[in-house]
This record gives sequence, structure tokens and C-alpha cells, in this order.
Amino acid sequence: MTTQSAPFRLPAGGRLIDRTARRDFRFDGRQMSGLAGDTLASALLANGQLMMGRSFKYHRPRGPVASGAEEPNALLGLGQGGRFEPNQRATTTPLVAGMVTTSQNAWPSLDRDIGAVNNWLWRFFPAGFYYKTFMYPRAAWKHVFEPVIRRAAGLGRAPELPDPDRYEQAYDFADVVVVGGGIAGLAAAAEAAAGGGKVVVLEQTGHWGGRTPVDHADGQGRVDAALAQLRAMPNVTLRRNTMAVGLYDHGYLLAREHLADHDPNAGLPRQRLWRIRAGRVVTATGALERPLSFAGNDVPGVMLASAVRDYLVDYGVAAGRRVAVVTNNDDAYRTALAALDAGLEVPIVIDARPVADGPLAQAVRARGVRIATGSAVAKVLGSKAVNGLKLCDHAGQGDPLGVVDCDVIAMSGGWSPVVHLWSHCGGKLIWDEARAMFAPDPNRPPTGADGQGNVTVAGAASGDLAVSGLTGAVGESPILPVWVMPRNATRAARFKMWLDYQNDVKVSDVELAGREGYASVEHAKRYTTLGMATDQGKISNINGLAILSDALGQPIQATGTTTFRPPYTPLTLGTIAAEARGDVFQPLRKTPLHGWHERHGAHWEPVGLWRRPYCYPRGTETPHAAVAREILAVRGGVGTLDASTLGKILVKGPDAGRFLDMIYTGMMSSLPVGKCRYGLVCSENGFLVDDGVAARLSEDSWLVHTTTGGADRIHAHMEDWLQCEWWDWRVYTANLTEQYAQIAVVGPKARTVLERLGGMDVSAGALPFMGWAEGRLAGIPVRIYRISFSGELSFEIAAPAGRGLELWEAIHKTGAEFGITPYGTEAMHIMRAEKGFIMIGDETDGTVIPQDLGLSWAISKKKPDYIGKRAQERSFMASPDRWTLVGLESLDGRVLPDGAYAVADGVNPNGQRNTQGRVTSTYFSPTLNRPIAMGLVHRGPDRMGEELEFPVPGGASHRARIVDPVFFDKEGTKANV
Amino acid sequence: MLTLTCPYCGVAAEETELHPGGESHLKRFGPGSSDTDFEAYLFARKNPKGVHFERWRHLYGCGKWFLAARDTATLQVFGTYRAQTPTPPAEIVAAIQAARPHWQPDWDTSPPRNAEGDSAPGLGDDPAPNPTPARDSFA
Amino acid sequence: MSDPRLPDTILMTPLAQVTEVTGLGMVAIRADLARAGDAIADAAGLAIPAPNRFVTDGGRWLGWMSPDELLLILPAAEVAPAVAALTDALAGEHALVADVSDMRCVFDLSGRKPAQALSKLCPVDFGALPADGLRRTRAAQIACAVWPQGQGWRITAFRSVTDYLRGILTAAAAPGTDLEPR
Amino acid sequence: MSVMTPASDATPQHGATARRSGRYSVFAIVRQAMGLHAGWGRAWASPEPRRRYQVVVVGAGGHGLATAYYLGKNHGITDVAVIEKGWLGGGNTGRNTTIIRSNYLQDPSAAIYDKSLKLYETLSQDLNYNVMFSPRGLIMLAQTEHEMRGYRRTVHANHLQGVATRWIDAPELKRLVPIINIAGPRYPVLGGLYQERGGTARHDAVAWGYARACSDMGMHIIQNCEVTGIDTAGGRVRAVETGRGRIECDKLAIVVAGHSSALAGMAGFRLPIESVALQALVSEPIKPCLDVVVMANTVHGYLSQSDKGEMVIGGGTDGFNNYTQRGSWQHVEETVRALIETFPMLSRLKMLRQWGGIVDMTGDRSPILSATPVGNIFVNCGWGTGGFKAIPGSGWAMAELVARGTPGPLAAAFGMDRFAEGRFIDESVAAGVAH
Repeated sequence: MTTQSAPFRLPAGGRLIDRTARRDFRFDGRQMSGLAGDTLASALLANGQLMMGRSFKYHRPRGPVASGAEEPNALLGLGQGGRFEPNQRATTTPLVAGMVTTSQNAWPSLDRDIGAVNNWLWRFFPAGFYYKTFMYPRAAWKHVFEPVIRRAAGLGRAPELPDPDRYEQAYDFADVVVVGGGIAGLAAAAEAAAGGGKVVVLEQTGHWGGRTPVDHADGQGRVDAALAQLRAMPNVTLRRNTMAVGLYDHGYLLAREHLADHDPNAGLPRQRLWRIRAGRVVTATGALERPLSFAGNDVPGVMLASAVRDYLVDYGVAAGRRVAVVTNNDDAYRTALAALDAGLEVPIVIDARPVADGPLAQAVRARGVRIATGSAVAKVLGSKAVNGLKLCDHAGQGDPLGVVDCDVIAMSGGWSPVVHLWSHCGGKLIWDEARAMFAPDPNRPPTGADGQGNVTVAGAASGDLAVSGLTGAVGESPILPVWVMPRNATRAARFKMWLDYQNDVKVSDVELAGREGYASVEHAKRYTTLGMATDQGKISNINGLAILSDALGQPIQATGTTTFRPPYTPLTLGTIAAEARGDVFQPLRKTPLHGWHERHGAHWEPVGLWRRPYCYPRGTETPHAAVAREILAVRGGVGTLDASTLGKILVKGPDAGRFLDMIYTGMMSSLPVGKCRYGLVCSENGFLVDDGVAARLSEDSWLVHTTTGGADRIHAHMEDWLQCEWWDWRVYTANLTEQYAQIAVVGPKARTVLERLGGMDVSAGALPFMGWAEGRLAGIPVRIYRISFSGELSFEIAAPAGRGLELWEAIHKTGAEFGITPYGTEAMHIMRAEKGFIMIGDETDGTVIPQDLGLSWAISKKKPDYIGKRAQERSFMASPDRWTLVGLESLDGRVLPDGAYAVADGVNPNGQRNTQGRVTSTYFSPTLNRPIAMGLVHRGPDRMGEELEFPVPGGASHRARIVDPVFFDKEGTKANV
Repeated sequence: MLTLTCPYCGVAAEETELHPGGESHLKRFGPGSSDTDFEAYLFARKNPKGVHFERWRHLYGCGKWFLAARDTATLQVFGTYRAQTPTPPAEIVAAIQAARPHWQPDWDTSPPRNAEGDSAPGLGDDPAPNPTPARDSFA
Repeated sequence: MSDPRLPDTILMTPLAQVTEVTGLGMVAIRADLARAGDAIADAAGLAIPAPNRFVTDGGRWLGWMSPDELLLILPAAEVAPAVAALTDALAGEHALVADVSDMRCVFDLSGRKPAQALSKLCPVDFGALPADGLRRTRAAQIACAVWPQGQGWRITAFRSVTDYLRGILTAAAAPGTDLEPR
Repeated sequence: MSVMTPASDATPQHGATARRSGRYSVFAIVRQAMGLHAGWGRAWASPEPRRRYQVVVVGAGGHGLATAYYLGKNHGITDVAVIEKGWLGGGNTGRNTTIIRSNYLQDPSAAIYDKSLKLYETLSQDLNYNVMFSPRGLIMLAQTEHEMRGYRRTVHANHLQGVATRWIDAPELKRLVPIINIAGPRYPVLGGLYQERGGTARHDAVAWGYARACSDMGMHIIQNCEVTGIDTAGGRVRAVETGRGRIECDKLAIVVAGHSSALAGMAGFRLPIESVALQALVSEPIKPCLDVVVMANTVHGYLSQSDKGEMVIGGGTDGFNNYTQRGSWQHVEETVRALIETFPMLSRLKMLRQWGGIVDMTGDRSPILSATPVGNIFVNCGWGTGGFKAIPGSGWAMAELVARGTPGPLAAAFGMDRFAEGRFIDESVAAGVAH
């Protein structure tokens, strides 16, 4: 294997790299070589790869403009297979040996991209042009224009495979969280920690100190001293590679820690999401440098002055050999000095200010560099790389005064404090005219649960770029705000001045938005897409809103900023989901018999978080056939159902009867001890929400059963009313759902099986229908309820959950000679439908009241009140015109379609076909060997024998006759034996 | 992600441990009440942008319902108190007014009548409410 | 990352051993603790714990679950007599005593850093929990209760989510996932 | 379309005014390109408010602007001001996930949403503004037996309502959505409810297009104009007090999702509404991989890919009253894990931005289009999490209500009186929500 040399790696320097540790990687199929400590961007630059991508809209050549999280251009596809990840920011991705990277949004190649044809048509693609065209003919948008636009947009390619990596989350609690491990953050942490509280410092990169070691000769020493002080404090946690993602209500701070990003061999989770509850947050997030808006400011090789400096100092990488500096402030002179120190040429410093006499400028001048004050860049020469620039007067329109030969242009338009976290949760900003920046307004901070400010700002993030008192910075001359360069640039030039590099938004676009009345900063952003790219406008927003303000003739404060939204930099979705994948995506609730069902081939049905057997197919049997077999086995012999998921709530106390009379529509207080009664639960809104059987256990205690989905819901409903309305009633509830395994033994042979099991008298005399008894079956303590949801002789047996499997297996062993058959939810559904029993969720849908279901018998007429009673007195609910439960008999032997509607004559005023009923449950009954169905029909019970028509899409209508909903054993003789 | 302190167990619970329950201090209207009263009880909500009294349940904790006074625009929490409280207690009112000097209660704040207790809002129309609400039953 | 070596505090062994505990008896008690506390204490053989605390004598454990609810954990064999004793002691009192031995799962976390594993799942500042502190909370997507047990921690949740709880605890304790800065 | 004559006391006809912002077309762009686009006029005017209008619409979101537009277009009423406390389209119109569908179960819902969908189909041409309506199709996944039965019922209902939807089985669904994980593991996809005419549109453009059309009809759109009071006398509205002075009106339409209760309070009545935050997020843009809108109700999340390439993801609502318009966190976690379970390839995409919008929730989660206890005040609110798709139909029906004083067939079922009557329009029954 051969590797290219790294022609742009300087012979010396690079405080973050290890020159002894080579790291090979690939870019667009080419083998390259970097060093440990490199970022992908520094490694690519070292290899002379300046061009790293294409822009979103015009597919213009793009190189890195920054060196950190604000980078809009250098986005790569990273990794392969399941670990492929699009839009990876090269400037913040540490180089790992063996990385495979690809450029994006270019075809067939980065160098020759067909899409760049858009670039030649720029004149026809101003901001928002798509709102003004592509409208005719109407179908063309869907079939022609949109597909073309979609293909052209989108940056990186979509991942295709599941992600093999793991992610995790963790909670933390701190009195103070300092965001930013620069010199200001370290100082703020020391100050906060002196008070003794728990302090956590988060630094997004792998290195402490921020810009200080780059920008100040004694910087590293100061940082080391500050770190030493903090490391000696037991109440301080210093966490690197951890980016504060966003700040949420009540001091909830999210942060992402890289654990083994891009290093699948580490055997660790890739990233960890911290959820930190912070008493106070200090944002020491520093500031970001702004570009200058001059024509051609997007050509690869035009970079932020600080980035040029970073690559030199941190990585020993030169982006070029001749570095022209363009600035409106003193800081950029540090880049000139760094370039000179690195042995590069600095042909010129172009300073828009009329005078440049600060110490930094003097130092540069002293080294023989030409400083052109009051000057500007008229135009950048070159397309895929900088070949030079045309110089002009800043005060003019851009008439060139000469050409400067250079291959890098280091620009600085001043600095913007990083105010994202401050703003996420409501902190306000003020425009500082003198320093030309939006800075946090200390009088309007984000507030916490106590209403007090819970965020403070330190260092450059507050607008104090010199971090006064800490860095010992040399004095700097004031900045001259420059939003367009030169000041009176021509209209044509403004079409070449990029604000948002990734989304191709130019000065002319923002001006057009203002002119067309998209005057709110949010309108302008959305109309032009300024700041909506993956960098979220970190370097473009301030320039953009300054241009907009200028176009509108209003001060920048009046324009304001767009809203800052989390996350600060894009956050991997896998990190958000973290552990909740695969087996633990959601809790899977399992009954004590779950394993048995699994071993016996259960075909599962999700019911809430439970998984219940739908049926138990044997061999190659279809589920449909299995269900029929199960039903016939039950009706003809005996079957078992795992009913453990049913809710079981103990309600106890002197007022328990009175309370249950309010919860249920029927009378529960009059239920004799030892008996069971069916009950209905309504919401206060009148709708039927649950049903089940209550058993009176003693004078003051009832055990009520709910539906599977109702267990937690009805328990919560009870506690709500007890605690918030009838708090003086003496009632305790306990949700004992999971204490018991509950097994229904059903069928004509059920009693025989239990008798063979032995231990209890289960005769009709000892344990009559709707009675219950306690005892031991097969030596296992049980409570048996004589209740039936199938119309068969039925015993529901509750045993301690820990002995449920033992009981189930004993029943099956004993019942084997009778062909005992486990049955699932579908057989249960069908058997109850054969009996005309309603099912919550089938006959009810949240709009149905008990009166609709022929259940008036379960509503006490004697009671003055129950929850839902008042609601049911409302005119629409009390109307005789409601749809009411009936049986439906198919006229042609076909099973009625589930959910089909019965039509009535005519159409309603909206042109919809009038309807008069619908199918709520429909099955082929194996017992009766014919279709059965139930439905809700307008005045249904009054219309027995009438025929209804159920049209279906694309087929012949079904017809059915209104009949009694009880299809099987109308007299109820089978259950009550 | 709110944090509210449960007044029963004293735990400062985060939102994911809690279950919100809407406006508090509703007076229940049952059978015999007018359509207007019933509709108002069940549906018409104050929904203010500002000080709001609301119900929360410490679902993943002690299971108790409690009440909170909270600003819906700033999310400031003025205090939490037990659900068995007919109207917001004086200290909650004071905490609100310390932060919102112009805010005034919209309920009758005159001292409660020392009568049979049948006027206690929240008890509704149920027959024979207990004259001494068992608020002290929670240790 | 740029520094491939993990700090010495971080080891490639699990943060905690996750062990399911079976065979415990549990009794739920609901009553007015102010009024019936002495009777309960006598019957349970343990003092009534302060809110969010538990008391234990090594054999039995009594935890404060809510202002009117206690949980008694004891050897399974002692459940029936304990239920009877409590029921007797609370006769005439408005109270609820129920054998709930079968409705929960219990796991012990022991080993290097069990609290760190819990810190990945529960929104709780475990460092601030006293040695006899009991916290009912959430572990990822389920309800649970957690308290110090021996040198480690004990966690209980509903029986139906035993496998889920085991799964998330094991993942949270994965080797090399120490929470220390690296 | 029925065009009503303006009321006799109305100001002179404004409706015939020609487009003041110039007609948009590819030819206009080419023409303007020669002059470097210096010649484009304002999309909408920015007038000072007059003392009086026939109709004042409060709220320049999609619904308010559409109300004004159809007042002019269908009823000839152009003496209209639309007043907005912030920037037009800045509420939920600018914060939603842009889904358009009409596969509703209940007749009144299907009627108004399908009217809306039909209006969307020609909206770009009607407004001469490309709202990028993209009928790419919409699928609601069925992942439980219960959900499957609910959607089959919806297909039947839609058939009789004239709304074309159909049930598709899992293999067909997989063909339409190649990135989906049909097999589960937790909730295998059993099939889906497919509406081919459903899709998305560019949300901002809908507001802008209506604003431009209203402005071209001579209506006034007045931004940065907060209503501070409503003046009524004799049980009828007289004027609104605003930050820019008092504005008199014959009729007042309140169309301010998220702040409906506050405006109702100013007029002296209460609404059955609570304001809660709805969460949404987008990923970074990637090349096209999802050509359909997918809604997964069992696991709670929905997803589409914008023309820019971003995955647009809708999540849940916070359960408490909230006016902050900020994103919260736990629902984002729920939504993202649900969608990664359903679309495993999403795991390595990155969330670019999250936000919250304040939505109105009514007692039955269906909207209110209604007269109010105060004469000549009408409300349009309560669209909950589904307002964007309703904009044209809602505006159409609201304009009819305001112009005539009584609801037409589209609005008839959505009166406020339904809560007192117990006549709910509950769509959650179709959404697979377990009861």
C-alpha cells in the first residue's frame, strides 16, 4: 500500500498532532495519510485536498471555511455499511485510522459535477424563485419539477442498513454546569466550585483551553494552571468530548459525549446522551468569527482568519502558501503573524478601517507586511481554488486597484458570541452597536422553576472578546462593522457574495426578500433558506440580518434574530433513542405463562405492552384453522385461556361500596359476599370505557376485574376520584393485577377437569354461576370465579403468579384425556360474539354509551349518581335516534366485512352517502358453521327482521338482516350448570 | 422538562415521573345540574397565559395527586400543595403575588365558613360529605 | 478518539453484577400511618420508616411507599403469619393488607459501580440519597423502587417486566461504560 | 361556487382589483432576471390600519388568511383586515410537519378535510403562488389487530364519503416504503391505510400565497398588531383594541390557534380548549429515500421527507398547559425511538432542529367553527395537531359562516354547542388509540 505524502503539512508546529502516529484513511477512493490528533479536515488539507464538497443549490465547489462546529461546507459521507453516516462535519471529526470518507452532493465526481450547471443559471434562480413558477400545467409539479428538485437537493446519501452501534444515556445533577472548557469556562468553574457545590464542566472538543493556546503566547500555561487548580477540587467534574446540545425548561441540560465515535473496535457505546439537571448554567461558549461579504467569498481557499490560524497552530497544516488577510478588526492580524511564524508568505493585509495602528497591526507591519487600510476585496480570482484577489477601496463600488497574488484568503468580519444555549430557553439578546454583535442581555436571562435567572454568561460568549482580566490580551482597536464589501458594491457583485455557503444564499437574495416584503427576519430566513442548513447559520445569520436591516432601512435591533433551536450541532438520532432498541425498545409485559405459550407455538398479538396468544397453530396449521379448532374444542370439551392480563383491583374500606357505586353504572354495594357481578365503567363524559366482573370478598372489600388495557387506567381513574373528589371517603385501592395468574378453564368438561385436579368442591351447589370460592387446587392456593365470557361452563382460577405455570401445567396434564386445548384471544373474541357479549374496543370506540349496547340492565335506576350519569342525560346521548346494538345475519353466507357501514337513502348536505349503522364485530362462527356479526344500527332493536345494505369498495354490496345479537345458547343454559 | 416537588413525599420529581391532569379546583356538577353548569365543569377551561392552577399525579412515585400553581408562559412554579385543598392556600397566593404583584385570585378568599362543610368546593353534589375532610389522614 | 487509552478508573468489566432475587415475601399495607403506625410497627416488628426511607433488621425490611402505604419485605415463609398479624393488629381500623409477594421482580446490583448503572436509567441523584433512602421512580420506561442494599443497590418493579428490567440493567452495566470523564 | 353579494353597507367592491404584486410565471422570472430581479414588487402590502373594516380577522396564520381570502373570493367581501400580533404565518402554520390528508372516519371531519384537500390540489394555480402541494401519498401503519380493524372501518367510511382510500397489505406497503422494517420485531406491520391523494405542501408558502392574494384583493394585512381588547355593546362586537389603535368592525373572526382562550376571554366567554405544546423535529437533509408520508400511531411518530431532503418528524404533545412555543425533550425521545424501530436506517441520521408549537385541544379533539355568545363574533379554533391540512377547507367554511352568520354544511357539525349536547366528533377512534 502506498500513501501520498502530505504536502501541506508544515515541518514544525501542530500542538494537537502526534507526528509519530500516522493514520491512513481514504477520501473518494484515494488513500491518504494523516496524523493522530488530526481532524478529518486538517488531514485532508494536509494532503492538499482543499475542495471537500459541493453546495446545496448551485453545486459550487466548497472547501472548509472554518475549523470547528460552525463549518458549513466540509461535510462528508463517513463509514461503510451499517456504519455509514452522511453529512459528517470534517472539522470536528477526529481522524481514526482506516476511515473511509466520500464527498457529497456531486455526480459523477467532486471535480466534475453535472449539477453545477445550476451555477451557470444563477441569474434565473434567485431566492424563492420556485414559489413563482413550476405551477403549470398542474400535474407537472408532482411528476416533473418536484422529482428533479428533490434529486438535486439533499446533500449526503441516505443510510440503508440498521446501525450496529450502541448508544446510552445517563442522568446527572449539578449545582452548576459550565458549558465550554476555554479559559473563561475554567475560570468560571473555579469560581463556582469555591462555593462547594457540585460543578460540571463540559467541553465539546477533546482539548481544554479553547482559543487561548492558539491566540496567546502564554495561553497554554494559563490553561494548564487553571486545569491543575480544578483537578484538585473534588467537587469538580471535567468532561471533554461532550457538547451541550440544548437547554430546556427548569435547568434541564442535554449534552452528548463521544465515547467511541468512529471507532467500532473500542467495544463501547458510540455516544452517550447526558441529561443533566443544573441548578445554574454558565455558558462559556466563546464566540464565532464571521465571514466578510465580498464577491467570490465562497471560493475554496477563502477561510475564516481564525480557521487559517487554527490549522497552522493546532495541526501544522497550511491551507496555502500565500495568505492574504482581509479584516475589519485587529484579531485577524494574529493570523498574519501565525502565517509568518509558520514560514508562509503574507502578501497583504486588507483592512476596511481607515486606520490600523493597534499593537497587533504594528507587529505585522514591523515584519514587512503591506497593510492596505480603507480597502476591500473587489473580487476573488479562481473557481475551484483561490488564484488571487482584486483589491479596491472599501468606500467605493469595487473598481479594482490591483491584483494580489495569493492562494488563501483569511477573512474576518468580527466575532459573534455563541448565544445558542442562552437563547434556547428564553434568554434575550441585545445588539451592541459599538462591538457589532448580539450579546446576551444580562437583565433578561432564561428563568428556572423559581422564576429567577438560571443562566449566566462568561467570557467571549458574553461579548467580552478579550476575556478581560484572564488572557492578558493586548489592546485591540475597535471593529468597523462591514456587512458588504466594498460598501457600495454593485448589484451584480452582490449576486456573488455568499452569506449561507451551504444553502447558497447571497446578499442579493436577502435584499430581494426585504424588497418583496418578506420583512420579518423569520420570513426572510424561510424565503431565502438563510441559516437553515446543517450549520444552522452559525456564521451567516448575523451578516444576513444585518443585510436585511440595511435593505429595510431599520436598525439591527429592530430586525432581531431568528429563534435559536436545539440542538447546537446536529445530534445523532440513535443517541436519542439510546438503549430503547431491539428487545428493550419498549417493555414487553409477560404473564407468568408467557414462556409456556412461546414453547407451544403461540401466534402472538400485541395488546398494549403485553403480548397475548392469538392462537396456537399446530404444525402447518394456519392461524385461521387453529382458531376454529380451538373453539370447537372448547365448545365440545374443555379449553384454557391465559386471562392473567385482566386487571385485578382490590377496593376496600367502609365506603368501598358507595365508591364502587359511583365508579360503576350498576349497583355494587348490594352485591352479596361470595358473589360476582358484571359492571360497566364510564368516563365522566358518559362514554363506556371499561367492563368487567366484581367479586365481593368481604363486608368491606371487593376485587374488581378490568379489561387488559384497563388495569392501570381504571386503577388511576379510581385513585383520581378518591384523592381529588371524595377524599373523605374511607377507601383504599390496591392494583393486584400482577399478583395473580388467572386461568380460564372453559367448556362442558371444565368441572370434570377441576374435580380430577382435586382439592375443592366445584359443584354447582358449592360454587354456583356468578359465585366465587377460595381453596386449593392441586395443592395450589386459588380463588375460583364462576364467570363466563364464552357462554360455556367456565371457571376463572386465580393463583399466585409464582405458581401460575404449575397450575396451568397441572390442568393440562389432568385435562389431557379430555383433549384440553389452550385457546387464544381470537377464539375468545369469536365465542363471546356468538353469545352477543360486547367487547371493549370492538363494540365501543370512545363514542359509545352503555345504553347503545343494550346494557341498560347494567345501569342502576335507583342510584342518584355515578360517573358519567349526568353526561348521559345530555340531549344527543338521551336521544332515541342513536345507533344501537343488534345482531346482523348475512343474507348470502358471506362474512360481513369488518367495519362496513349500512347505507340509508340519499346523501347529506356535504354529498356524503347517508348511513344508518355499522358492523362492530364479524366472524365466521365455527360453532354455528355460518357467519355472525354484531353492529350498531339506527334504532336497531326496533327494526328486527329489516334488511340492510353494506356497500364495499370495488365489490358487490353485502346485505344483512337485523337479528338478535345472541346467536348461541340464548337461554344461557350451558354456562349455568 | 419541568420539575415539580410532590407535597406528599417531598421528592422533586421530573416531568417524566409525573402525570398531568389539567385544571384544578373544578367543582363537579352531577345529575340534576343544568346543561350550562355541566358543560362548564367538564369542558370550559380557564387555559390562561399566565398563572394556572393545575393537577399533577406523582405517578412514578408515591402515586398521589397534588396541585400546582404555575405560570404557563414562563413555567415558573409558585408552589405545590395537596389535592385535598378546596382553594389555593394563602402561602401559594403570596408566592404568586410576590412574583406577579398585579395578579388577583378569582375565587372568594374570605375566611371559610365554619359550617357543616357542605360548601367545600370539590366535594360536589354527593350526598352527605364528611364534615371533616380527612386531609390529616396522610402522615 | 485522539486518546485511545481509557483512564485507569474505567475498566472493561461490567459496572455491576445484576442478580435476580427470588423467594422474597412482600406485604402491602395501606392505613393512616399516624393513627395505626404503632399497631403496624408492633405487628411488622419494625419501626415505621420516615417518608422516603426504609428500616430493616437484616431479616425484614419495611419501606415507606406513600403517605398511607408501606411495603414489608420478609422471608416468604413469614408472609402468611405477617399478614395475619397485621390484619389482626389493624382490626377496627380502616386499612388494607395484601400479600403481594408474587407481583414484583427484584434485582440486586453489586460490584464496581452499581449506582452508575442506575444513573443511566433513573432520573435520580443517587449520590444525594441517604443510606436508608428509598426512591420510587422510573427506570427507563417502567416504574420501580430503588434503595441501598448491602454494598450495592436493590431495585424492584412489576413482575411482567422482569426481562425488560434485566435487559436494561445489564446494558447499563456494560463493560467500559463507566461514567467517569475520559 | 356560490358568490354572495356583499352586504349593502359594505364598502365598494374591492374584489376586482388586479394583482398588484404582478403575476408570477416562468416568463416573469426570465424578464426579471435581465434586470437582476430589481423589479419584483412586494408580495403583500404593509398598510396602516384604517379606522373601520367590515370584517376583522384576528390571526394571520393559514386559517385566518384563508378565511379572508374566501370571504373575498366566494362572498365578495373585501373590506377586510387581517391583524396579526407577530409575523404572518408565524404560529402553527410555520411550525407544523406539513401533512395533508382527508382519510378521516367521521363524516363531518372527512367532509371538511376532503374539501381542503381538493382546494389544495389547485391552490398553487388559484393563488398564482407555488405552494408545492405534493400528493405523494400517505400511509397510516397498522401494527396491531385493533389498529387494522380501525383502518378497515375507515376505508369503508371513506368509500361512502367519497374519499378514496384503500387498505394495503404489508408487501405492497414495503414496496411503497422500502426503508420500512415490516417485520417488527416488536410490532410487525400488518398493512396500512393508504390515501394516494394525501401528501405535503410547503407550509410557509401557503400563508404567503394567501397573504399575497388577499393583499391583491385590497384587503389589509396588518402585522405586529396585537389585540389587547374586544369592545362589545348590546351583546354584539363593536371594535378591537390593538397595539396600533382601535379598529371597528361589523364582524369579528377569531382565528388564533394557541391563543384562542385569551381572545375569547377578551370577548367575555370561555372555550372548551386547552393550549398545549406539540413537538416536532427535522433531520439533516439526505438524498431522497422516502416518497410517501408515513404515520405510525401504535408507536407514536410520523415521518415524511421534505423536498430539501430533511426527514420531517412529528411527535407528541406535552400534557400540560403551555404557551412557551419551545421544544421539550421526552416526547422527542419517544418519537425518535419509535421511528428508529420502524425505520432502522434513521439511526445514524442527525436531528438538525427541534421546536414546539402551541396547539388548541378541544374536548373531542375536533375543531370548533362557530358563532359565539357574542353577536357577530365567530371563532375558528381547536384544530389540535392537525390544522395545517385543513387550512383551505377551514377558511372556506369559516368565510361562509362569517359572511352568512350561520354555518354552511361544512361547518355545521363543528359548533360549540356540541359539548353541551354530547354530540362529539371523535376521531381518536380511528387513530388506533386504545380505549
